[in-house]
Amino acid sequence: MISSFLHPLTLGISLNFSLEPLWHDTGIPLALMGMFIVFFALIFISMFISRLPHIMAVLDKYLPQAEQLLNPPKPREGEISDEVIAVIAAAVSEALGKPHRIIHTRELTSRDMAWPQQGRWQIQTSHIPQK
Amino acid sequence: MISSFLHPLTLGISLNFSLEPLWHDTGIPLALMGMFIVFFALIFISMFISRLPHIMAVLDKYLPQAEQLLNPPKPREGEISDEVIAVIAAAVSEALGKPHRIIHTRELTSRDMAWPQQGRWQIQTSHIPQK
Amino acid sequence: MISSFLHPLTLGISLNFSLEPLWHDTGIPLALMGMFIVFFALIFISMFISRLPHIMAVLDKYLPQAEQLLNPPKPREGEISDEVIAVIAAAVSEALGKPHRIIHTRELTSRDMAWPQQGRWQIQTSHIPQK
Amino acid sequence: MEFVEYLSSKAAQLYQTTAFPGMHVGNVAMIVIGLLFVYLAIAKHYEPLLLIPIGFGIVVGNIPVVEGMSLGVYDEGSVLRYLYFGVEKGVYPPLIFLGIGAMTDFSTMLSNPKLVLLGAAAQVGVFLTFLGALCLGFTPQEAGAVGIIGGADGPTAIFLSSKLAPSLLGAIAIAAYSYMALVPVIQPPIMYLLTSREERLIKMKRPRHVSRRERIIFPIAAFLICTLLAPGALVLIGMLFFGNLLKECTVTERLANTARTVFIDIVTILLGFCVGCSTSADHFLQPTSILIFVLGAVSFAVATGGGILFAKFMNLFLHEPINPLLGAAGVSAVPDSARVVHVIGLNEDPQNHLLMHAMAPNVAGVIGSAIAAGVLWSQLAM
Amino acid sequence: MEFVEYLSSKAAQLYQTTAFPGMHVGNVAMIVIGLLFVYLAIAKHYEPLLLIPIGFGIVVGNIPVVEGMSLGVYDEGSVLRYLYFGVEKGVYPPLIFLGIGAMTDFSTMLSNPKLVLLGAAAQVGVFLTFLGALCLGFTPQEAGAVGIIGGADGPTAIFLSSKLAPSLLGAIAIAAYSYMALVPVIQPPIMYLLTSREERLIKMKRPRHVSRRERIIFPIAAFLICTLLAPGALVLIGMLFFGNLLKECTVTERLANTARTVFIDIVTILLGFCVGCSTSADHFLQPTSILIFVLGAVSFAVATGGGILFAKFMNLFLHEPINPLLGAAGVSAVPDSARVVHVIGLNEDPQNHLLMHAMAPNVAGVIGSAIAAGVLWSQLAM
Amino acid sequence: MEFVEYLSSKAAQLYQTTAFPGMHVGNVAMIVIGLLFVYLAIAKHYEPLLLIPIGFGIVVGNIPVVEGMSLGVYDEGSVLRYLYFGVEKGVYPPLIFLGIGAMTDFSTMLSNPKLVLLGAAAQVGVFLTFLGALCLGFTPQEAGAVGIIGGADGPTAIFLSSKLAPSLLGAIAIAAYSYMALVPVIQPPIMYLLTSREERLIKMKRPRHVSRRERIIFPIAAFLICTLLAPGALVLIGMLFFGNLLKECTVTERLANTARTVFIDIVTILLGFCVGCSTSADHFLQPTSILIFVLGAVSFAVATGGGILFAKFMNLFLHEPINPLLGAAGVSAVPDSARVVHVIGLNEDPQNHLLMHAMAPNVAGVIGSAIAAGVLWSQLAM
Ligand code: NA
Ligand code: NA
Ligand code: NA
Repeated sequence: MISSFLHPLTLGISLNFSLEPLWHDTGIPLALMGMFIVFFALIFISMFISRLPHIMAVLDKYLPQAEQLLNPPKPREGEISDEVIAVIAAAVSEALGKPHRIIHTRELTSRDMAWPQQGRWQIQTSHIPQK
Repeated sequence: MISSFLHPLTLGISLNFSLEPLWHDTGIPLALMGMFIVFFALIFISMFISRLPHIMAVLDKYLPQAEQLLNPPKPREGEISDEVIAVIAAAVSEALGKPHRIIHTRELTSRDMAWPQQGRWQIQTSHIPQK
Repeated sequence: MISSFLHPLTLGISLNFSLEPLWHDTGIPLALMGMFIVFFALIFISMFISRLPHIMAVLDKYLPQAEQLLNPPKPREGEISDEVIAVIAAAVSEALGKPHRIIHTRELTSRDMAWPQQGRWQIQTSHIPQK
Repeated sequence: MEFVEYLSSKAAQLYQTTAFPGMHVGNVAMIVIGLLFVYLAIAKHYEPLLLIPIGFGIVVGNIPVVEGMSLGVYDEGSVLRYLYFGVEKGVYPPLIFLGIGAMTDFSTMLSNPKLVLLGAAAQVGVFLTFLGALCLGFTPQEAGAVGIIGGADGPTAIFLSSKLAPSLLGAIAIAAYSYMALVPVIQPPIMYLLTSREERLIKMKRPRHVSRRERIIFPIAAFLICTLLAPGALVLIGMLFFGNLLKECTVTERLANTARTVFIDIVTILLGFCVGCSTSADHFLQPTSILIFVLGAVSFAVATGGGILFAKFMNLFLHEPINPLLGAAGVSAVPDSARVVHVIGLNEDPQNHLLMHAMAPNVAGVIGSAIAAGVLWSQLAM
Repeated sequence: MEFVEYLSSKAAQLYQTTAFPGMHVGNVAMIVIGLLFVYLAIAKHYEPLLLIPIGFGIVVGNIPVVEGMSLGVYDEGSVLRYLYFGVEKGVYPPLIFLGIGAMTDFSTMLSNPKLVLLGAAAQVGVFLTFLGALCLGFTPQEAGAVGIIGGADGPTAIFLSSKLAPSLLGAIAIAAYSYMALVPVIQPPIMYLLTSREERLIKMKRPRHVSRRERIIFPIAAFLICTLLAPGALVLIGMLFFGNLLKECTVTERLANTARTVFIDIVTILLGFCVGCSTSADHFLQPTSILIFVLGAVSFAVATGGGILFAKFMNLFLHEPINPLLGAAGVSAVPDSARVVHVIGLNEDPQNHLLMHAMAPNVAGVIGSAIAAGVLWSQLAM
Repeated sequence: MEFVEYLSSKAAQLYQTTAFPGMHVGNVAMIVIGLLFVYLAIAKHYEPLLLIPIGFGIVVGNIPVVEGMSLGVYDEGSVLRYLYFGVEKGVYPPLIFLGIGAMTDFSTMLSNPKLVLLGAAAQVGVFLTFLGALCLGFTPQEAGAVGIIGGADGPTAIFLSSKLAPSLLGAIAIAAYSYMALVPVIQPPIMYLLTSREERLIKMKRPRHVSRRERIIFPIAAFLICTLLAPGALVLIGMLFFGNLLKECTVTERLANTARTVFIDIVTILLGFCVGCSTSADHFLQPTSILIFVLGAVSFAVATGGGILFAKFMNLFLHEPINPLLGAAGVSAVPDSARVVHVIGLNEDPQNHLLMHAMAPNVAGVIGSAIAAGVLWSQLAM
């Protein structure tokens, strides 16, 4: 019973060390090729990144409005939007006893913005349909 | 190499236009049947909807309490509940320097209402067990 | 057509009651064994639980700092953190007309704490790396 | 004239494409049952998170479909079959246990070790029903799956059925959830019958404070105890305590939160809907289904009684007696049976708050029936 | 010298491991198309939740891979193949419908029963395109899948294609989503063409209040009506109204919330990305793909016209006329086509808010095309 | 007397149904290791989101089960096997990369293009370990999978193992995560050894502002560069940059949010737990596992050294020298190794905040090891 309990620990470790596999195609040549491709790819990315400001300058000339579109003044998630501030103000005045009822408000986190609601939002900001 | 690069673009478009398949069972008869069923189903739904107020009147007679049950005065998601208002009021007074500690509060969004907590809530509102 | 409509309801219930299967190994012996194991396991758990305070006393002697580590004074989820209170105060003063802009704040719920942010938090509280 | 004939032949053909030709009275009956489930969930708040998906699923599963289309849970290659896979192979129940573990607070149990035994006593319902099912001609495998209804735990019942008696899965699942929903109706008469007013008035001591470290150690230790004794419960018990460790260990709060919210929600939607869909009349309306419902009711009653009587038995030896109503919470049906105990306690004495105490046998009952399922599976697996 | 030869042979070998040897002009063209989708989504806000995953997926799916590696959606055992499984077997679309149901508010439709018919009329686009595709040499199965593009419903189109014409799935899905994104470009000219200024100025009455109970009963009743008449629509319609019941019944809010947020998000990510990945040039750049795009555009135009003309036809009989612009919202494309109606209404009269009214034919159009898909599937399934 | 015999035979039979007869010392050892993982995660905050699931999984996976029951990850038809499918086929790692992409901010990298190369240099650990494993008798496929431990990226290691050496997956995954958790222990001595105090005091310039548009273009361009050169990295790199595009493009915020919260949470729970469960003693306690752990440690050390030394090499050519500590962040282990760099920088000079700069080689290291995995897979796939 004890021998069966100990069974899987009878690990006979026999190290076979050999340099021979290194000379195969799947040895040092593969390792060199791997390092080469990794460096090549990341050097390319690095070069692309250093060029990015120039590419941006070109893009800004031809598509100037886009950057503005991408950075709308709407509050980022986590910031407190004007709407929330209004709600809090209302809540506070309510808490202070003024009889003014909050009808309906929503937290505008992205999680809450179900698709139809996104639709509702976009309708005010989106492109005018072409005639 | 260039021909292989261009390979998938050698699209020989040969339009074979024929009216013959229209006369098969899977042609115009199927299309008519499809439009017919679509209209039939949506007309039924439309009729059902126009009848709904009458159905409701009947239901309200026999199950009058249900509608009330379904529209409890508890705040809808997104609205600010009294509890939250109380919390904000407390937070504000705290922020204004009064040393009054908020022990524990919860946002009662449905996401937070894990099952055991729903249990806790239901115990106060739910049916009395039959003897 | 009506008979086909009624088809699956022609349920001929013929009760065959026999005590014979109870005496098989998969009868009463299995039931007894089942109750026995269930009780055995839960008695063990019950005994372990009654021992827990003693085990804790031993652990506290050898690992005294851990309990403190596990109960940091940070606010529990659902409670209102100081940060939120600060935000609300700012929001309120904003709502009251003072022109002071909230730059950026975050709700520190666990849902929001994406891994990189956890990283940012841990860097201030975590172990000093060994030399 | 020919045109009229043509039209009427077309109308007949059209009729054949609808669901009406395949509609049997059994389907109608099942649809009514499904709607009843939905009604009870909405109007009576009976386990709505399960009865709404199951109820609507029953309606969906009983719309007869055109021959040769692959639509239902039993049709190879259909969408519902792929979703049903998690029911059929028992994958969904352990995932639900993960979420339950991540939302369960074992601390009342940790401060009330004696009450754990009530969760064991209630399993008598499982094994007596098992014996009853054997006598009624079920095979031992089927009898085991039927008996587990008395465990009052939907996921456990589905898991064991999928392993021992797949053909009965629908009926067993529906029976289990029906009675779990009906706990507030089934249990009170038994509780009044088996206890005296004096017993119902017994007050329990305030539970002691349980430290964070105890709550971390508990799921690991309890997991080892349970699965060393009943390795067949490995998956259910493992997921339950894994979820609880995620919750209690303080450093994986985001994982625990996902497990107890959206993950369990998604699995619940799919599980409930698919179980409902699997009850098409021709599979469900069998004599055995009726027997299963009868046995399930017996099982619940016996389990309730077992818990209460065992509490009274324990009181013979204890200095501080247990309120025997707590025994009824030993059938799991979390948190309904604990709630019933609480309400009946309040009925007798508006100051006697039993809810927290009742949670202890309640969660012990979850563990107990998972162990019972493990034993039945390991002894009856073929 | 030998070393130079060695190096150049190594360089050649290295080149073979890159994607360049397998890169055809078709792949480049598709990558450009994918980037165009991404650009339109970001810069023009055209259906970004779908065009970003699809667009990036197109780029991914057109990186040529080394022979013998299992990488793409068509390679047995690859990761993308496992994810694509939900597209190929039609599992993702019903799950998306579950989420859509859980976020759709049918109350405008409940207060405007007449507008429901506009959602039926728009399906003429489906069936006329079906006939057109037949004439152009598509098999009936393929023609059905192509026709459903006119339903203007991505999930429905993917679902039906996966059942009737799997080989065309990529082209049909891309066509459907492209035109759905282009709704604000395609529809307005047709709307101006088919309506007079007087018609566009028609104001609709404020919708009546719809009670909670009506909103609970509706999904159940509508489900029964639709699937009894067209059982082939069972899965799509079932999931749609199941999701809506979860939303409306008030007792399963947490399930509805999960279905309409993270669950639909996860499925949308996987569906869009996999559909994109399935458009590798050798599968996608076929003559049929071009035909499908042409037929898709026709389909959208006919559907829009059908809805508008039917509204004008209804006005012949109605005391309170319908604004015929609302007919254009009968193609589903929720909520884009409703928005287009609203914007054009406002163009004529800044006080004429048609959005709420347009939602009624809009959601009716979803139901209508799901039924159309069910009929086509049940009649053409082999 | 007979009764005593009967009882003892029954007790023996009962004992056979427990886990004790199958319990070997190896299982006990593995359970202790699992508990150690859980302890380290809780008490030392070492990668708790991974070590808790893996640790508890190890405990679960080493409960011996009754013969003939289908319970473990290697048993056909068991629940754990279905969950393990995502590990075995490499489906979970790309989904985790999707979430990582959706939470990674590449902007520090965009403002520090030179630092990208440090992420390449650290991959020397991968390839030297690969060679070492070859010498120790591993097959090339196995050696590749072992080498990738030096990439310090759990999902990448699991992905490559699942493709090249499924039988070693458990050991490789455990080794990778162990060392990732131990980064704060392994790296500092090497960092102090290879750098002088003057080097550690080097301050980096404040990174420039990166515009939104750059952050949108980057994931697309980087994806094309990486996968055109190493198409084998398609799935990992594709998902990483797809997730990042969802995050940066501003119009799919809800998808990105789901990908980086609940979606990655669910996959992390399943992946960690299943990897843990796969380490049952008889599969895991092999001589090769010990070798893999030794090689993994070497791999981490070499990768750390490689990054640091390459930074010093770059400084020979640069006007504005790089702080060579940043080289250590080139092993990914996001964000632990960046944190270690930061803490050691602060140790020397409390004003020297390196965290933001260290994130650049850190995320470059993720890309680098994914490319390395792609190359190894494409060259060694059979
Ligand atoms: Na139970
Ligand atoms: Na439609
Ligand atoms: Na790396």
